[in-house]
Amino acid sequence: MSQTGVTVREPWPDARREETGLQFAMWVFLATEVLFFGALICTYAVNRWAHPAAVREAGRHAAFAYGLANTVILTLSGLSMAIADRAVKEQLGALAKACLWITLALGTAFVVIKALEYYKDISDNLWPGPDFALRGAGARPFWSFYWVATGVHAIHLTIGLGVVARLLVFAHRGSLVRRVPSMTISTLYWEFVDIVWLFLFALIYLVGRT
Amino acid sequence: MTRRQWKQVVATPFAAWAALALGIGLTCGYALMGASPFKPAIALAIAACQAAVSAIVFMRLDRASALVRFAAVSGVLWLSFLFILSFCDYLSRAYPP
Amino acid sequence: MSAQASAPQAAPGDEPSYLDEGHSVASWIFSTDHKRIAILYAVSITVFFFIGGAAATLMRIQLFEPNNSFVSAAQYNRLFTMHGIIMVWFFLVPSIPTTLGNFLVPMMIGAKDVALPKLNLTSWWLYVGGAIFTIVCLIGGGVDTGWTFYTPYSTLYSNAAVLSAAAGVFVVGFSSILTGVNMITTVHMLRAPGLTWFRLPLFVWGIYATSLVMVLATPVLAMTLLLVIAERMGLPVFDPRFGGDPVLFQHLFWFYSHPAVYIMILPAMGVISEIIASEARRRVFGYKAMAVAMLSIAVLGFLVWGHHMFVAGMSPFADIVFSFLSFVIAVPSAIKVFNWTATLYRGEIRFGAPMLYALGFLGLFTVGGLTGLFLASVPVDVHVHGTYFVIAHFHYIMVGGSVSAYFGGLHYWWPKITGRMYLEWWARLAAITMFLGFNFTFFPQFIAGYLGMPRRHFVYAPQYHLYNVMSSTGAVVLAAAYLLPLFYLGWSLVWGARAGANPWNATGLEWLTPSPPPKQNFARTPRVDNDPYDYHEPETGPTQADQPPRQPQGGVA
Amino acid sequence: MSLILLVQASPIVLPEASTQAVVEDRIFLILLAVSAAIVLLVLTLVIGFSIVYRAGSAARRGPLPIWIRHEFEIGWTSATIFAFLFIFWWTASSQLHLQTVPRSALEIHVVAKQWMWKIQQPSGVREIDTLHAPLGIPVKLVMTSQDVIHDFYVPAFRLKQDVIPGRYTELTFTATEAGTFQVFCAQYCGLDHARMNADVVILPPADYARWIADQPEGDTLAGEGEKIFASHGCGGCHGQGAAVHAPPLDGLYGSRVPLAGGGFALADENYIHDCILLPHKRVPAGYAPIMPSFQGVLSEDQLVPLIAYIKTLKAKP
Repeated sequence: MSQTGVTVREPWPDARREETGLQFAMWVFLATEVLFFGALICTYAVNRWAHPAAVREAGRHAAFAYGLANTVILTLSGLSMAIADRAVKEQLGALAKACLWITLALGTAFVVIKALEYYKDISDNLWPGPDFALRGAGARPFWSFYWVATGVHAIHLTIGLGVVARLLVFAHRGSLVRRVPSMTISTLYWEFVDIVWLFLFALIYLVGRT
Repeated sequence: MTRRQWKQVVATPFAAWAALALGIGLTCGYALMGASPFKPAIALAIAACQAAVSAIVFMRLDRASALVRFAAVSGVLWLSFLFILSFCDYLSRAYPP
Repeated sequence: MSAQASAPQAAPGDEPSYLDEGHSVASWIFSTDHKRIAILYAVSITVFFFIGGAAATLMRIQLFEPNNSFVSAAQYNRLFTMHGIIMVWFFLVPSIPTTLGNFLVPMMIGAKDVALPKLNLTSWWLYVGGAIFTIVCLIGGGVDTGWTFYTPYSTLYSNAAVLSAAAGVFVVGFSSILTGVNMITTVHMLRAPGLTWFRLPLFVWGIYATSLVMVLATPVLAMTLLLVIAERMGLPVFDPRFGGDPVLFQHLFWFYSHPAVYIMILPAMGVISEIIASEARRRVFGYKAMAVAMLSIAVLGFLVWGHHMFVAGMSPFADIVFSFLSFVIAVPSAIKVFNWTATLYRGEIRFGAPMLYALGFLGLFTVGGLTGLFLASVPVDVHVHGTYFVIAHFHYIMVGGSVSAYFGGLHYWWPKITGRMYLEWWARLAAITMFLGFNFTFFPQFIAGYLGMPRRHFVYAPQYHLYNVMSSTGAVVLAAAYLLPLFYLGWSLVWGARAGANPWNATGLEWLTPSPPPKQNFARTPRVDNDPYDYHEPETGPTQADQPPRQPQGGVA
Repeated sequence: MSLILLVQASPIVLPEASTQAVVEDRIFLILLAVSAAIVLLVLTLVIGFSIVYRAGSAARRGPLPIWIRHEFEIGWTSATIFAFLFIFWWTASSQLHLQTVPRSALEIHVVAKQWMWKIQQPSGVREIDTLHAPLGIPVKLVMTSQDVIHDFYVPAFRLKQDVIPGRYTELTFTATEAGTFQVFCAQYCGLDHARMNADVVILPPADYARWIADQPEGDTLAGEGEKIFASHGCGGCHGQGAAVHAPPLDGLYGSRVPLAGGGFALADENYIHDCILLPHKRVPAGYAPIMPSFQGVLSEDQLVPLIAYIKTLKAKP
């Protein structure tokens, strides 16, 4: 059942097929995710179309510095994850492990910054409740989008942290270089979560800048 | 680490990251430059380019089979159905603008 | 039908069947064997089907009289919501793909299991967890929004358990997505050597097409429900007081919920193709056209959702666009009906219970499909939208179509799944009763709908009385017909005659292994060298029904 | 016995009481005939084949002639495509034809709320759950909802339209028959959805005029709106000589308003409605967005006369 020490799981005929299969399955799942976030962005688009000025005004209140910091952090984490992925495929276990630690650290930093940003937003009354700071049609839907989108994204990212932690467990057991399919699909997931953020950054933090 | 491995594992991803960072710089610079009706469009276009770089280099679409590439594109394709047909309603409404 | 009609093609082997791989509860609910998971699904959807059916029965009792007070308005509203949510999400969407699909797709393509067995089990757990949670909410607190959750009623005005019900459906939707991912990957990656795309049985095509829709439509529903939850928690999205648009909710909702109809009907089309070919002993007429039609229905199904919204306040231009696309999608559906009919031509037709269900499907699906043309025409839809005409139309598709096909498939593959034969005459009786009861229940609703009786009304104007009496009477017959299989299929599990590997003399890889199949499905991976439905030489007519097919797919193992 | 009574009390035809009904019924009947023909064809073939080709029958089997395998398939595919496209063209053009609203249409306002229909005639007469309208004259219902989505459905007119909170939707009809016709709510709206019924009473024009005249003397819709305009201090900003820089309302209705931030808005009812409730949504060019929202201050019932009043303000020569 094993080729070069790689474990092949049940329905698969060989390791190569398993990796391709899992990679394909993950991409199909990511297509699902595209539609999941896409539907949310559709509500944003309709709101932006109906109330362009209000959305611009509401976007001005988004904490640009936090958003920019998180964008840089997340693209860096995407880089370290990609290096880890390529390292595993070249059997460079130590490099992969180091990069996964970096990814985990950057991901955690993202979540922490996000939490600080949430704290700031709430103190600025940007939760669209009774004390909402902004007026005008379209402002509340914009901020609803903000909370839902960043919230859902943060949940995805937290799941991603779990996935990276799982890979680190493999790394510590020394089995990471034999877990090519796991590494591949984890990377796909992590990079996808990064890509989503790039769009959220454009939609939330950049619309209100002048 | 061999020279090939160095290029493959470290140099190429770094180059891609440099492209992403350039994108961040461009999009922020443009956003801070001042008002323009095309702003969201430009920002989204830059984000789409960044996404493409990430998908091709980080997510290895460069090496992927046609099938996987098709799966990757299908989500975007189907999302375009949602956008095109719902905006076919909105853009032809007398209401709101 | 004789159980010993043919000797099993495969050597019986000494391997125990999948049913004998452990008898504890844990050996079932933690099994990653696709066949056991299929059984788990079958048991759970059966339970949910009868809960949903009970809600329908109570509604029909209420509607027996125009001003009945059997249930109150509040109770009636909860009943139809419960009926809709359970039947759509917990029964129809998972019905064929997760039971027959799970059981048969790996066998039909010559694989040991689905591509991701653990994920398959996870899907079932999510499904059962989400569904039970939702049903507890539906029965305990009650939800009064209708299964459509239209805003702003669901988000701002209803004081029922909308939040938790939406959360439960969200989880079930996630299960549906994972099943879809699994099936797509299985069909792409695990086909036996030689099994090219145009050698796949149409059932596999049906499951593949439906999985595409599940994967690409369900996430939009998930996000829409999430936004309903968010709006209930004070994050306005569709709220018109703050510049939101309630019609946007409908766009997003129907972007999922119209394709969901195709999630329900595509696998049914696959089942019917298998049954008709086997029972008529003929190659499916226009096999390629059938496969392509299924794929095009899956794709076009995403483009027609607007016909649910002709009176919802869309722009007139959008009405026309969606009307056009809705007419376009009718073409592949029509082709399928013609091809099934043509398959019967010059056949050697047997009328076992599965075939009775299949013929019933053909008639009911035709009526359901044609009434779809009425709803695609804007002026007619403006009149009958939101009336019983629509109710009748989609029940013809979903109950007359999908449920008939589900029962047909269940009977057809029952010997394979359980290793036992059911009682043929009881099964025929149930099939015929179901067909008659169904028409009696739902045909009068077309008339009531044309006369303007709106749906979701717990009392109604007296001029609709006659049609409701007919409908309610038919519902009694229908309910009895649905209970019948429970008894005779249950009986067969213990006392039914043993089934051979291929009791129907059908082609298809699933008939190569013993009934019930061993855990690994095949002793060794089959090789496929010929087309499906090779019941006869293309140049000659069909063989006699009691003869084995010319060449079963996968040759002689 | 009672069954006979039941059958007698159950008409199978619906009155055709509007111009739309005539068009809809014609399409319906032709579609019905086409569908019946197709169902009959399929049933005949299925039952016929089932009998002729039942297992063991003596019918000739053998291979399918090649022309059935190819030409037939192409033939029926293209036949279906043409048939369906034709039906589409025909129904869509009927629909477009029906949608043209005559300028002279009589405007009646409908405000829906859980669970009643409130009607305001142009003369200022208010009704609840009854709508009087003249025979043979085009009538435009301008409808909005105070809470959830409802749907104004008149089966005898073959017409329905969702009534949506936060905006106006329209329904135009020309009655062709005098009498009383049922109205149902056809969009689920909560507890008493089934009881949210009303009547449309169609009167010959002379009777309609007499009915209006017989109603207790009151203000016209616009007159009532003028009072609301005054009592809510609208004139304080929008009146002549106001200290605040606010857009004048004379001649506003029907004009193209240049917007701050570019573009134009057609000042229709929806626009005026938005300006009162969501004043920051589309601010006219040259004005600061200082108008307060009247959300929660003015009900939809009050907005109807207020907008009717604003519509009467003609541009000063």
